[in-house]
Amino acid sequence: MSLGAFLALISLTLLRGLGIPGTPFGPLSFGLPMILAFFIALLLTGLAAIIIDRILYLRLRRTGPIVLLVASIGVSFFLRNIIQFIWGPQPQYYFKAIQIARKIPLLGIRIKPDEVFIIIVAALLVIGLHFFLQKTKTGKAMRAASDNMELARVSGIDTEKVIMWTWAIGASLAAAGGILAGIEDKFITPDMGWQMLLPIFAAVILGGIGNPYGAMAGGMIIGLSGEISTAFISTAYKPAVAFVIIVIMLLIKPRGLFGTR
Amino acid sequence: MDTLVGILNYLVFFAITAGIYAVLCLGLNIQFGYTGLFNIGIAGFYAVGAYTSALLSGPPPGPLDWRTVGGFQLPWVVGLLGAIIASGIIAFFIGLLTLRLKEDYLAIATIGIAEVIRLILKNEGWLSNTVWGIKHIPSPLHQPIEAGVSSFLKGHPQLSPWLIHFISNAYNWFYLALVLVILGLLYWVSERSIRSPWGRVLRTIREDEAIAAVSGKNVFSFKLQSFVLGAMVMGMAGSLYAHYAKFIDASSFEPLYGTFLIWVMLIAGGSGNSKGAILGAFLIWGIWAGTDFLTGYLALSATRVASLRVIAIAILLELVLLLRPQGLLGEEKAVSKMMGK
Amino acid sequence: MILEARNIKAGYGGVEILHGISMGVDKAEIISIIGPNGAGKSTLMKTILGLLKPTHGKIIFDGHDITGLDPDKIVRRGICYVPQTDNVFPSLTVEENLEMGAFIRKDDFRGRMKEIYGIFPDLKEAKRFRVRKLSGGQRQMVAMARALMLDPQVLLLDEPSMSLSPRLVKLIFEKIVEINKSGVGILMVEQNAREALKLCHRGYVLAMGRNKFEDTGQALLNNEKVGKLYLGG
Amino acid sequence: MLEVVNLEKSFGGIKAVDGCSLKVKQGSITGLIGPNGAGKTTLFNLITGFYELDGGEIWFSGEKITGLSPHKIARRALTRTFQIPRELREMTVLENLMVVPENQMGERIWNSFFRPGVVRRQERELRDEALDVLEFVELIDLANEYAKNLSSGQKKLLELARTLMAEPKMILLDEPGAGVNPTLMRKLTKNIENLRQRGKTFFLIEHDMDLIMNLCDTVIVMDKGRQLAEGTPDEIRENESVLEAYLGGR
Repeated sequence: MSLGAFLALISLTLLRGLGIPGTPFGPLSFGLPMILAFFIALLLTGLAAIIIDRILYLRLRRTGPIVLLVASIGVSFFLRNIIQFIWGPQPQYYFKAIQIARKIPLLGIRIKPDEVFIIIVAALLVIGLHFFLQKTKTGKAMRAASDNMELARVSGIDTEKVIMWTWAIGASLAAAGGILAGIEDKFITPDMGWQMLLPIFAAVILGGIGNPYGAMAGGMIIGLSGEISTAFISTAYKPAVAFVIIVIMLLIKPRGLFGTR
Repeated sequence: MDTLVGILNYLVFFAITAGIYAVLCLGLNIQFGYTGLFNIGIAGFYAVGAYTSALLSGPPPGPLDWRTVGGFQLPWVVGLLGAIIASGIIAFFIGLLTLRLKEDYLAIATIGIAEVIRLILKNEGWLSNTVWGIKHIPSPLHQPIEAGVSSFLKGHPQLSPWLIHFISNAYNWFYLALVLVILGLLYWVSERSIRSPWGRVLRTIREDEAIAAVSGKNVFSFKLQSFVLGAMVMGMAGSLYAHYAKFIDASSFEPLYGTFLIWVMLIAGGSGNSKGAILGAFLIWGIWAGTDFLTGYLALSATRVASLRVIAIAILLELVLLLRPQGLLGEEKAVSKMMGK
Repeated sequence: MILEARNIKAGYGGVEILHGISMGVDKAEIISIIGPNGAGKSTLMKTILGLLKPTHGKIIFDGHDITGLDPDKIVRRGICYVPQTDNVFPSLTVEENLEMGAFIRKDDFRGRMKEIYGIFPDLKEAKRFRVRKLSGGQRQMVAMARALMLDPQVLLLDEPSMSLSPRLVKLIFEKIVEINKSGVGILMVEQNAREALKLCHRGYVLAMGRNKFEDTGQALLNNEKVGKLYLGG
Repeated sequence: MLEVVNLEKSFGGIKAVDGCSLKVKQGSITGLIGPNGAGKTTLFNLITGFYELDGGEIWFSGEKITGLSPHKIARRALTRTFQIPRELREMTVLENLMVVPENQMGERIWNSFFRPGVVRRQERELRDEALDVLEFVELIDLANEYAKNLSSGQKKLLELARTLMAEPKMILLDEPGAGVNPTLMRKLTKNIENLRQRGKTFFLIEHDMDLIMNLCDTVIVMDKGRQLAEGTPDEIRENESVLEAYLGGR
């Protein structure tokens, strides 16, 4: 996620360098370079994930899940510190313009144009993922492989390729998350991924592991409850809210709200 | 000669820190190496140990402090016991909650509790004095030893500078001895228990819970025992750290120092092997501390060097996982030592 | 013989389970393999399909040596397989299961799908349902239909009648004959030995990883020794 | 000894065990046969507490054991083997056996420190017992080998050895014969017979009809998740509905 956000920053810088006009679109605080950078970053992050999979996880695939988990913690430290090495720990900015929230006449809420953009992109990604998993051949193969790896193999599905796709898509989505968070907060830091880790776990547990729609719903619930909690307790504890939700969830319904397994 | 003493003094300092890490590794080894419990929130137990000990044996809050509790100035041993108990209690509740479920949940719960503890330490001024931390934590027997050293030096003014330099460091030697004694004790306890029928059940659970269950073992209870014991050892390490560093704040218990390094140490040294845990701690801390000099050579800023070091350690971890997954010292055939030959 | 196994030896993790088994299937044939549990029947199927590499022997398909190829390569050549258990993708719909069967087909497979729905009209009714919701018999049909999507020359069936009621067993066996009539060679492993021997052209009896008997189905049914080996009667 | 009343268990809407009721008499060797997928192994998993049941009751030596966790059932002296052998991979063969007996003194951590003498004595006894068992199953030469290095046949033997280490009243064997060579099989049969004479009860799933016919005094046939027939081996051999379900009719 952090990687994606920073790759977007590189791309953004590069594209600005290439002289692509950075005039903001209408009310948004960014223009074409940001959009292009978004896609390039997604692509590059996906690619990076595939490379890491080929170098590392491929060889560890036969070992237990714990080894994989340790390895992935190692990878996260590795990536985070590469970013930190290049940019340092201080926040980096995509752009510095400050935007003023506008009131939406009918709903009576104030919202920034950038936030509207984020909501639309997030919705598009969700719809896109749904479409991909339900309608495309690779998406279906992915669900098939998650159901039954061996049967997928005897059906002639190249499961290695499916795993690669899974990595690429997972990483790209994480990158998208990072970039959107960067647009919302105006800055990105190397440990933004780490900060989000707990809420993400919480969302997945809440939705039931192995259920993408549950995870989306879980994400909404965790996100909202984190924000709502700030009305009652100090903002500093926003991440802790996710943890409390995990604990409550484990106590009452360990398989998650929509869990099937 | 003076440089030599300087190096020696540095080595003592190095060995104390490595020894504290070795204690943490032994704790993790009980949980993961023996029982297969995946704790990625070591930092949480470490921090609870450190703060508990500091609040029990430390000074009362100063005039400029936010902190309003603690500072009972109890003897160091009480602080140490308090640290052990506090970490154990927290582990008990986490274990109660998650050890019946799939292993991923323990991982998530431990990382969660570690983060929550860190947030509390950062934000709850009445308890932790926030980012200003807790200062002036007394080291055990510090006064008498220092007094002894200074009166000895006063009595022998003719000593050569390097000898004075050496003797002034006596307290660190003492603390090193203390850490090593505790480490040795833990090593003995941990070796003895893994080679006992108790340890055999733990390893059975790690290998196959179903077999443990058909043999009438209460899998949950044994997992809980292992998890709590491991956490208590981590709490002990926290206390050792607090009383040595004399100052603690939340930044000492970040995931990097508090959890990640310890995992690398255990994996590199050899999970399931107490000797491996200790070797891993000294070795990895050696590499870690050794790379400190890079700053001078590479003419890079301190933060960049820090990142570079983490990158190197991360690569090292992946290499160990790929090339020698059992670690430098693999697990030994631990046939019960309780039956003689 | 379109598919032939010659003196196959194979096993798991250094333990040999097949100690030299030979057999063949012709395109117009239904072949039954029977034998006591642990005889190596399922292992043989997995070896033919490349899920397990034989340590000795050859597998010849359509005149080519396919020994040791990966499953997806073998499937491409026209041997499809229905495993004993876990032979469907439960969270996918019936139609998606069939599409997965046709995964490696680059052409339009809708014609083939129509043909298959012709054989299994029940499935056409249920094509939008997730397989998880189907009954055991319907699942078995989905499994077979999935394997037929590639229009294979030989179909390997591992205990197709497993855990089905007698009525469904009859139905499945009828379908097997129907599939065979459409020009697919069938090699099946069955616990339901009598029924299997009745409908097959030839049968093999395996025990302890070796060939014991080989004859036409009827002859094996009448063979006293075979009867004894299987249920003392 | 063991009575199962109306057991039900379904997986994802499919009934694996569907109102199964059966009894195993004390001191008997009861065989459980039936086509694959009849629910035999699922039944074993329900009896030993590995699966939670959807309905029904299980009684063992006069006590209701429905819903108890596996280790509590094991402590009531009801033990089992697994169909696919399971072993403690990174532990030696000897340790694989020594861990089995329940309530060892040394399983309480403090006893190893405060009462080492007692623990030591018990350990020595256990070791000798384990070595005897290994001798019997002909694995004695491998006592100090890691269990993961055993062949699958040897793992099967280890599985059997484990039940011999326990002190059960009743043993559930899931396909004890599969993959065991005939000589050893004879020895095993004899040993089951001996243990029965000493009052143990056996309940075993087996496909090898010879073994069933030789060893069992009662045979229960299961089909589609319930008991189809029960009788002596001879009665079962002649039973039409069994032939229908198991062999597919005449």
